Amino acid sequence: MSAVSGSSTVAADRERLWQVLSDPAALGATLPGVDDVFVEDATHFSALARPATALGETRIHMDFEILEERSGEYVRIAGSGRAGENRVELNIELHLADAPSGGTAVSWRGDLTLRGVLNSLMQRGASAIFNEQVEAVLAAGAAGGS
Amino acid sequence: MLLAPTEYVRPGSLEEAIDELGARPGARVLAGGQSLINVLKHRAASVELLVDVSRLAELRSIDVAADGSARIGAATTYRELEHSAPLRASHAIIGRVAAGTVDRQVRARGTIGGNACFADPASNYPPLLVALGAELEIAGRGGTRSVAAEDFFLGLWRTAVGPGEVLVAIKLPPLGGAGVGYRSLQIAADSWALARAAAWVGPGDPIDAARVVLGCVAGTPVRASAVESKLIGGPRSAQAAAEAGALAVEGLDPPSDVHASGGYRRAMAAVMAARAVGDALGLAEEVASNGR
Amino acid sequence: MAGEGGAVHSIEVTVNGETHQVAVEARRLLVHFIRETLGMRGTHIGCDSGNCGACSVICDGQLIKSCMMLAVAAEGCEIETVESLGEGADGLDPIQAAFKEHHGLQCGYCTPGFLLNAKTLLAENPNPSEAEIRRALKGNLCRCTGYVNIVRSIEAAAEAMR
Amino acid sequence: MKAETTYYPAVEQNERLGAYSGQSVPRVEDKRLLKGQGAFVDDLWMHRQGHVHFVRSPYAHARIVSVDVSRAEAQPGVYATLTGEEVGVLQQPYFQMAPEPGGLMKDYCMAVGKARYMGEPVVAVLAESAALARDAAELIDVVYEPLGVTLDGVATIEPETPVLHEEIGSNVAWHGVYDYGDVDWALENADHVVRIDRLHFHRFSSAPLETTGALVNWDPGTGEIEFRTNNQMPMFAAMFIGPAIGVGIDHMQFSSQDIGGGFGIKITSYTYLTALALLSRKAGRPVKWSETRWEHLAASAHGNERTFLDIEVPVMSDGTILGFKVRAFDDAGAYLRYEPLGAVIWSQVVPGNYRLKHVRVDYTETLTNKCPVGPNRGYSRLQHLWMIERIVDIVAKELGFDPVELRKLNYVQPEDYPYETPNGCIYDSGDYPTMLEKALELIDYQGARKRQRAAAGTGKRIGIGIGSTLDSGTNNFGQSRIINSALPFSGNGEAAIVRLDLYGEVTVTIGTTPQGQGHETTAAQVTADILGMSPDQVHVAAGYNKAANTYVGFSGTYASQFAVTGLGAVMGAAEKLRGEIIKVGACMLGAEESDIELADGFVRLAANHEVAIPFIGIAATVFANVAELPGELADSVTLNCRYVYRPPFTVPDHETKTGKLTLTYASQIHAAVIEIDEETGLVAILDYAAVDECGRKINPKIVEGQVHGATAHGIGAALHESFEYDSEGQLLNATFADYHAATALDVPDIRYDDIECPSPFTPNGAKGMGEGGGAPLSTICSAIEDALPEGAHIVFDTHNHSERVYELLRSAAAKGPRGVEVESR
Repeated sequence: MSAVSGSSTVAADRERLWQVLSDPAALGATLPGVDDVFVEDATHFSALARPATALGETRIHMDFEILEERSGEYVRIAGSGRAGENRVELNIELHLADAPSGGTAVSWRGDLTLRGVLNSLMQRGASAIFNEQVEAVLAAGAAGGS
Repeated sequence: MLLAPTEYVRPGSLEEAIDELGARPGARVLAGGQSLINVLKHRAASVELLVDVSRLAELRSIDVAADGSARIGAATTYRELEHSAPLRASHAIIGRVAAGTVDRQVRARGTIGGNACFADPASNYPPLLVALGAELEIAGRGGTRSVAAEDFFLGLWRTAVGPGEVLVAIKLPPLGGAGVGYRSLQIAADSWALARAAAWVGPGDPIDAARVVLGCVAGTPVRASAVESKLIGGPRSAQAAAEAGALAVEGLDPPSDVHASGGYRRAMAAVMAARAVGDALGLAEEVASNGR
Repeated sequence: MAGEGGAVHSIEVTVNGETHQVAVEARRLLVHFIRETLGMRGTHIGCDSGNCGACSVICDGQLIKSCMMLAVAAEGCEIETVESLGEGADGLDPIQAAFKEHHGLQCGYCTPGFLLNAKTLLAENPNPSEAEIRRALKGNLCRCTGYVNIVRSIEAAAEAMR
Repeated sequence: MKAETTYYPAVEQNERLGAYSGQSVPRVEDKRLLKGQGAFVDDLWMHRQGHVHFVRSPYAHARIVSVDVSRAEAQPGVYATLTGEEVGVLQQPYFQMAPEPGGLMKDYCMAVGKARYMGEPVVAVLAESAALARDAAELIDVVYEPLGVTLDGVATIEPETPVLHEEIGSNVAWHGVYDYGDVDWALENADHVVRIDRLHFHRFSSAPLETTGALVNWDPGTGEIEFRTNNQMPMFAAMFIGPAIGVGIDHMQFSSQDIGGGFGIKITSYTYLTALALLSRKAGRPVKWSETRWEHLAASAHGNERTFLDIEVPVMSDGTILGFKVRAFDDAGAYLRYEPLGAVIWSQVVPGNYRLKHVRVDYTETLTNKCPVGPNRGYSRLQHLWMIERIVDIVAKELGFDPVELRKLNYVQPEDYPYETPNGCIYDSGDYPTMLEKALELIDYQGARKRQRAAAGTGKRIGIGIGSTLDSGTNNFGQSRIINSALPFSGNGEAAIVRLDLYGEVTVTIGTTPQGQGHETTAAQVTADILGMSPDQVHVAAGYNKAANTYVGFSGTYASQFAVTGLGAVMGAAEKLRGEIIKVGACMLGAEESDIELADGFVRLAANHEVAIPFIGIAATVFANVAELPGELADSVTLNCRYVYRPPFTVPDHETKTGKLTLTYASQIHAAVIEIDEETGLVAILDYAAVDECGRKINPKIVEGQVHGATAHGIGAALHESFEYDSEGQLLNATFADYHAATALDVPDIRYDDIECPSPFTPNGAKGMGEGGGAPLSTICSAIEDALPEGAHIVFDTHNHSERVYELLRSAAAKGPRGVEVESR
């Protein structure tokens, strides 16, 4: 298990960003390396994530559940999925706030767990790759929202 | 040991390679394969199309100019770096690091471009290239562009080489009279480095220029600016080198893994930094094996 | 050999002087090509991460690990395996003879890689020091001998070949 | 000699050994291995074979909710799958050696119901190629319900921890108290009592370069199962597999030729062999499996991890160590695959190399969500021996004794042999003080002490270490009764056949499974001596083949015993054949048997060498011209002589936990000089010496090679080889990229010397050897301890990578607890 956290400020204003972030289908369409987004209901959706690095793509089938949300400011999501014979588990919360200099300040914190040989191979990198994915999601959200 | 199905092509020219890469987002460059093939064997990642650039003449030359600057083709192997006489004259450190990299088998196939593009925090060349002020030449459909080493490494296993692009060459400015130090620490002979440090110090006395860069302590090489500004204008002394250590790791919070806690990695980065600066100042020199 | 799926390429590779024109899947590793496709079993597999060197072969004169090279990438290459060492079915070359005389092998699983390593080393450096030999052997793991007798064997082979 | 009379029936030393036995005869195995002509299991194939891939649990502990193989089975080229659910029906749980409650464990060849360690096989896929099998495996949907994990070998017995095996009801596999002498009296009456809080022996594996593999065919016509495998104790495997799948031993065939190292790790592969057999029957095809390195590191077997708590050591003012008292927790991992034998094997060496009289070990074998343990070079003894060496060094340091003198004072002395230990084991012979002297000479002990003083203040610290260990060999399986009085095991043995073939060729078959120890060579050496010929005239069949009828229940290669049991059997068979040859020869030459001698492959008159018959003449007569012989002679010879060597063991006592647990006690005294870099904690070995004693050596070069190998394993484990799990029970070094197997740059040149103290208890004076007792673990720890500054914490772990040494160096300044206390009266 490795801790993940980060923060970034995106151009889009908070309400618009939230709108996009809280609409997985729309988000999925704009996201690089994410396909087959399927929205089951208001709190459940799944996607095929393909985080890309210089070494290729790792295909991860993820199921997400929105555990808690306060519109426009906070969301807590649990995800579980598989990459080949390995398993991926994820718990993350995002906080949104108006950035003083305009746009939205987003911070996130949570934990990521890989299980299987992938954990041994990726121990030096899993959380870094995850944080980059979150930034990609926010960027896409901002793009979709601006 | 068994890769997922993939496709392979060995283009005859750089242009063809760029076309192949541009045509398929799932395509990746295959050079020596000494890192990539292992990742694919474990199916930690998969690649739709492997574009083998290992034999492209455009990527395999070592040219050292009269002014002492060097241009190294990205597909140049460690072995070729190790044995290049011109490079030994212009930038001996490149060959020395190559000579200590992994083992003979890997040195026969592994390339400096692959090492840079793999961009693993534990990789040996990234901190050195930043310290030497290298420029990396990237070719794509839009033509060729140069990126400073400092801006090349974006994150773990991610570089400025975008989809459809190929790293073509690494350009090193002349060393002039500058001194270079490179230090690395491993638990065992064939293991990932726990900490690396590269230092480049100008010839002046007092010190007129310095670059100190750490590896293994974050997703990308970390420039120890505090050390650099402390060194510049100061004496070429053992004390200066010793003080560089603690300063180099100020504010750093390196990751932990099975081989070392973040705290130990941080302490070792300081030790390596002090020693590398000492080497660059010509106070001591060690040619050590530098692991994977 | 069974089909494995994925793109297939026809390649020409020369192994121990014999040229083979074979169709191989793009994903096939050179070591599997040698062991399975060509049925030459002297080249071994000891790990899945390119560390152990049991699969070492000589490719165009240089020692490489055949588990980190795709067979398709060996198109047009000259490969030498342990089967190329020594005359005929029973002859031992000076390196093999030295390993036998100095007990440089126990289980023998890693041995082909060490022999080829020694061959390329001595070709480049006919008079290596113990430190140079150990440095050269770094990419080959042996779990039986503790390397002591392997180093002695290579020192003896170097002397015999001078 | 009192040896024979007091402890064992008299043993007749074979007088004929000498011409070749004792010589470093070049190995006959080498040619094929050097030419790439060896036949390792992955080199074998059968017509119509399929390739197996195991889907493994990514969780350390999880209930298997459902398994869906339909998508995988629909793939072209996929022949069959096997799930844990099917295994639960097709297999009976394996026989357990532990008494209840541990013995209630239900162990299967794959995870049934739940997975208990990361990497445990959950589904097997059989396909046309290994690649297709792996492709298909990714399409198998396994739903897991993760369960809490327990990973600490001591804390796992606490009430709140998750239980691995509900049927046992706790994570305690076995518990017993070994109480010899009167340790309470000793602690009350000692001048000093040294108390050590905790010592930890870490997890590692000798990780043979060839992983486990097998080619298995369940023949539907004959109902016979053929196992071509590198398992190193086939008949032990057969005893587990047979009852589990309802097949008689007579219907199981095992064979192997060349095995790429074993070191014990390949003993417990019977679980995989079971799964492969079931899969072969289901698919109606031969099945082939070659374990990948990560599978081997995560899910074959690990060496035992052991924690020692509350050690109390009574010491007299002259330095005499009276004994010790300790609570030991041995972490067996998730299943008992060879355990709890490890809970008794250590008691072969209760006092180590010392005259310790009062010992109490409160021993608990526990279960955790980690890879099951199995025998690993030095099995169970090296943990205990390391603890004793730690005790000796810590006592020396705390009470101010010279570590060399303290050892010499407490060692079992040369005049003490045969030496009876507090638990009734008999040390056959040895001379530890002389070995120590030799080891110290090899590292220039006095010079090293000077270098140590000179290094002060340079940023480098020099440390000098000593490790004294035993390699007890030829074990008495009766010791298993100490942990379970109901077990029907005792004694030991090995079989061999020496035969004169039709044209007079001498052929030897052995029951062992050599993995590089040169059995073909040494068997030829002793046979040649007994039959008066040269080793190259003797053909020793390569490898193991059950069909050769050369095996007993414990046949195999393990536990340092070939030189005694294996060669004992070969010598016995060769003597029988010699007798028959002489009988026939005497008749054919019309001479008395006493006038006959064997030389150069001839039977001849001792008085007149011209009167001779070549072996072909003997063989041709017996096999093809038998009417020439008198009937009673013809009826009394077969020229096909099978002999089973039986060590003279009796059954140990369950109640008192005493008895003769092993026949021979080889010993190793190592010494090392190391240099520690204060800034990094990196340890560099400057000088390393290994002095060996293993009785009479049949082939000195092979012995030296074994010492080198065992030393390298110990050095690697001491400095950079360690299995590390995270808090979720995920193995963090599952490949050789992260598990740092020692390279040629990590192992120094090893200075070797030896002495020879023939064993009075074996027919050839030899002692089993090869395991090495983990001497480097003791030696390196001893050297690090020696290099640490005053007031530093004791060296408490077998594994001392640079970060741990870095912390130990700085513990002195921290002025915290040091892990040791002394009470002096």
